[in-house]
Amino acid sequence: MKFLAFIIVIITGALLIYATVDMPDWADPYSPASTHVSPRYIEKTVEETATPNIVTSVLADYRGYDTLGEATVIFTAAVCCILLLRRTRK
Amino acid sequence: MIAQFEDVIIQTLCRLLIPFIQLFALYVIAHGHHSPGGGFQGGCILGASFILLCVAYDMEEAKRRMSEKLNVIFCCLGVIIFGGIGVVCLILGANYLDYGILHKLLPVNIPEARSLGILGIEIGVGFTVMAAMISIFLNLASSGEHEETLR
Amino acid sequence: MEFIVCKYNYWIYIVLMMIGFYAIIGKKNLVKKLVGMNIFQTALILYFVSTAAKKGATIPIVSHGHGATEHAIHAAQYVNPLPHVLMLTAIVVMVSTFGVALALIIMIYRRYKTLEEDEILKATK
Amino acid sequence: MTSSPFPILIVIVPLISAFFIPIIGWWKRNLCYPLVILSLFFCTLFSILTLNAVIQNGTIHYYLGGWHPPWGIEYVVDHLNAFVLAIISFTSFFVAIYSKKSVEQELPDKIVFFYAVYLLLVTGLLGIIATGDMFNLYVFLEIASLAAYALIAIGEDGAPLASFRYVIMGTIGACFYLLGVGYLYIVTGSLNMADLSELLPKLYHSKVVLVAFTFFMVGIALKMALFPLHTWLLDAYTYAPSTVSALIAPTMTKVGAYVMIRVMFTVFKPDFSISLFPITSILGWLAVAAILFGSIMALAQSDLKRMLCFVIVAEIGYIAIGVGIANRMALIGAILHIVNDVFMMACLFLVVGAIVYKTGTRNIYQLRYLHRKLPLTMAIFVIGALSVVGIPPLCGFFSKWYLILGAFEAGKWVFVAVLLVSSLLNAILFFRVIENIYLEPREPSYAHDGGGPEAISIDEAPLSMLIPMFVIGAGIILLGVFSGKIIDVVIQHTIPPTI
Repeated sequence: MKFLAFIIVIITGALLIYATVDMPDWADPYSPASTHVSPRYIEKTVEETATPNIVTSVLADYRGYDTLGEATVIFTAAVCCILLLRRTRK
Repeated sequence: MIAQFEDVIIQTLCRLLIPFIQLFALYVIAHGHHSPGGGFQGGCILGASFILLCVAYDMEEAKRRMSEKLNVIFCCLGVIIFGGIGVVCLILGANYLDYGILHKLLPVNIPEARSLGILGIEIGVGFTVMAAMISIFLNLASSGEHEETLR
Repeated sequence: MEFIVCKYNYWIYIVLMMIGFYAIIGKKNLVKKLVGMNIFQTALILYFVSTAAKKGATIPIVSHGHGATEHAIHAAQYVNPLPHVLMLTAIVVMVSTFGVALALIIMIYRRYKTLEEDEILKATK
Repeated sequence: MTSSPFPILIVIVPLISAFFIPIIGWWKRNLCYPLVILSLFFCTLFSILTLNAVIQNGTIHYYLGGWHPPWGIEYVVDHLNAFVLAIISFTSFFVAIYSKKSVEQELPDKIVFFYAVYLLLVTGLLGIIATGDMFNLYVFLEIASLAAYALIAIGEDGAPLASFRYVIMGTIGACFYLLGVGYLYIVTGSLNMADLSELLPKLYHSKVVLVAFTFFMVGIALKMALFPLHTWLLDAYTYAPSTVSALIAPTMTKVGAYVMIRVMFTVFKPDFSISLFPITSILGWLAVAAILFGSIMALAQSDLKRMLCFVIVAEIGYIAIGVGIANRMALIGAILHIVNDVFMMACLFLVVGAIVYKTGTRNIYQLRYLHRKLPLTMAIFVIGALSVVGIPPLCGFFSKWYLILGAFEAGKWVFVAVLLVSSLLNAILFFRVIENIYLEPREPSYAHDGGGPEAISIDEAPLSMLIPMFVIGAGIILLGVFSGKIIDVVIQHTIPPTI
């Protein structure tokens, strides 16, 4: 079992390392991730949302629905914990 | 096991510290527009202050300050605030969560309406995260009985 | 050589992630599995945050606040905010999963009085 | 800028109702159930209206927060989405009606939070289906999974352990999915599905995209319980409370299958996922293994619910075989089978729940004379069972027919043979159960306890259970009768044009 686990881990790791060959270098300012969508957030955020903290404006406005999902996830966790564990002594 | 041990230094120190922790949490929530922070971080700190109360005193003390019922209501209220702001936008004729439309209700222009909308949902998220953290901690620490039975 | 030096962030996260992955599928103790799960997810967060970095850029908070029109903002001055946002969400998801999983562990412990997978399997037979 | 708000209403109506349920539950416990029914009714209504609008006017785009993609999150509802949304919300609505008595019997002191988590699960599933954004899909996947973990864990004795295994496997699956999203993000810089499908063709030979696709497939296969990764499913669905298995068993794995089709044919174009990468043949052979394994293992079970869990493994195999053959006919069959399978599995699990509610047992060999006690329930069971076997007027036949036609067209004779053999195995499987229920032994000595069959009078399941079963059973027949029309109006448009 442990041996099988080790083999799976090695295969997965090798696959991930294989993919790094084509990845952009670390902290490359011209990588696609930094040039396709995100520049608009940085350049327009103050103009469009009057919020200097770009992370906050993206979190709560541009991708606000993700944050609703995120709040729902933690709400779900709280409700699940109550559902699973709460027992009232009678 | 936890409840039997009462230390006057720890309790006094916590009593002194907790208001400042909570004040700092409110600052983190409210200042999320200008510095790192926001609803999640502030909510976590706010929850941590109650968890500190549980650890330093006992669960009874914490539950006197924040009863279980109130906690669940806070948990729901936070997400209701968040979803409700979205529904208000929907009723006013914009898309869901489009805070720009709130300028019809508030005496500000569109970008500032967005900024205020962000503040509103940060507060909602803060409530939910605080209540969820307290609820998860209480249930896990006492295995669901909300008494000091962990032995 | 350049291959390793320029991309060391990926190597670090892969090593961390594989440690976590091994713990999830190889260990027999349920709590160790959970710890492995946390390492796995944290490595994922490290990967995402490392993709946000730009050389010579600063944190994504516009420094001159409301007077934005004074000088134009260039995207190269600030790191990419999107992965940070995604990871805030992923951290919350991670915490929630961890909370529910711990609740399940408490339920399992109540029932079997052990957290070793072998002993649980023996008890159910 | 504002478009029809129906797509978002489908998701937020159950979401916001879920937030209100704990508060209302503290105040008046009995109001929870009507609130759930009401919100799911509106949800179903909106999803049917959306389906209608999509059939009339084509794809609906809804920009959340008013931000255009790729900057904001977008809801894209096309024919495939709208149809699956309608089916899932319809099923969860009727399972919610059904849940009343069963939950009161099995979980009397947890009703309030049960219904809150139930609605969150439905929200998560609907959110996964409606979204057009990769990361948003992950968030809703986690909502649905967390709710499912908790709902499964409150079941019988072995449930927490089964649920814990599901947590481990599910988290690995979700993390692999997120890793795939991250890999696509680093080479394209986008998270929007439509945007990605435009950016990706230039990069199809990049190693990063290949690895991302692999991780997507492994993650989704974990979530949809494709054959070698199905191990979490059996225990989890067997030990869950009967209402929960009636909701999760039909929907959860099918949503996984939907995500797989979405990733393979919308995010990646068919010419990548079919010709550049051997995923379809791998998928096809795994599906063959899944079908044979599921059908044969199901024969060995004496627990009715566990037998059905193995049938689910086989049914997932049918969907995967359709995607694996990947021609037009087979894809029609696969998508039709997603829909049919939701109905068939819902029907069978609802009947099992009713049997457990009335008799307290799930052992096949203890079900004798049950048709005298529960005649209507057993009739519905026969409809569901015959549909799984594939008897012509029922819906299960038509999806298998299209799958076989597709395999025939592609010249994959092994797949044709496997599909036919599995029908035979399913026939043996279900006739064994039906025989146990219906056929009465000749020898009077067999009826030793209870004084023979005459002593058993009709004791039907309550009306709140019968009506949902009846509707789903009727749905199976109607889906079968109108399957040609469904394919013409809806499923035709879901197949990518290049296939």
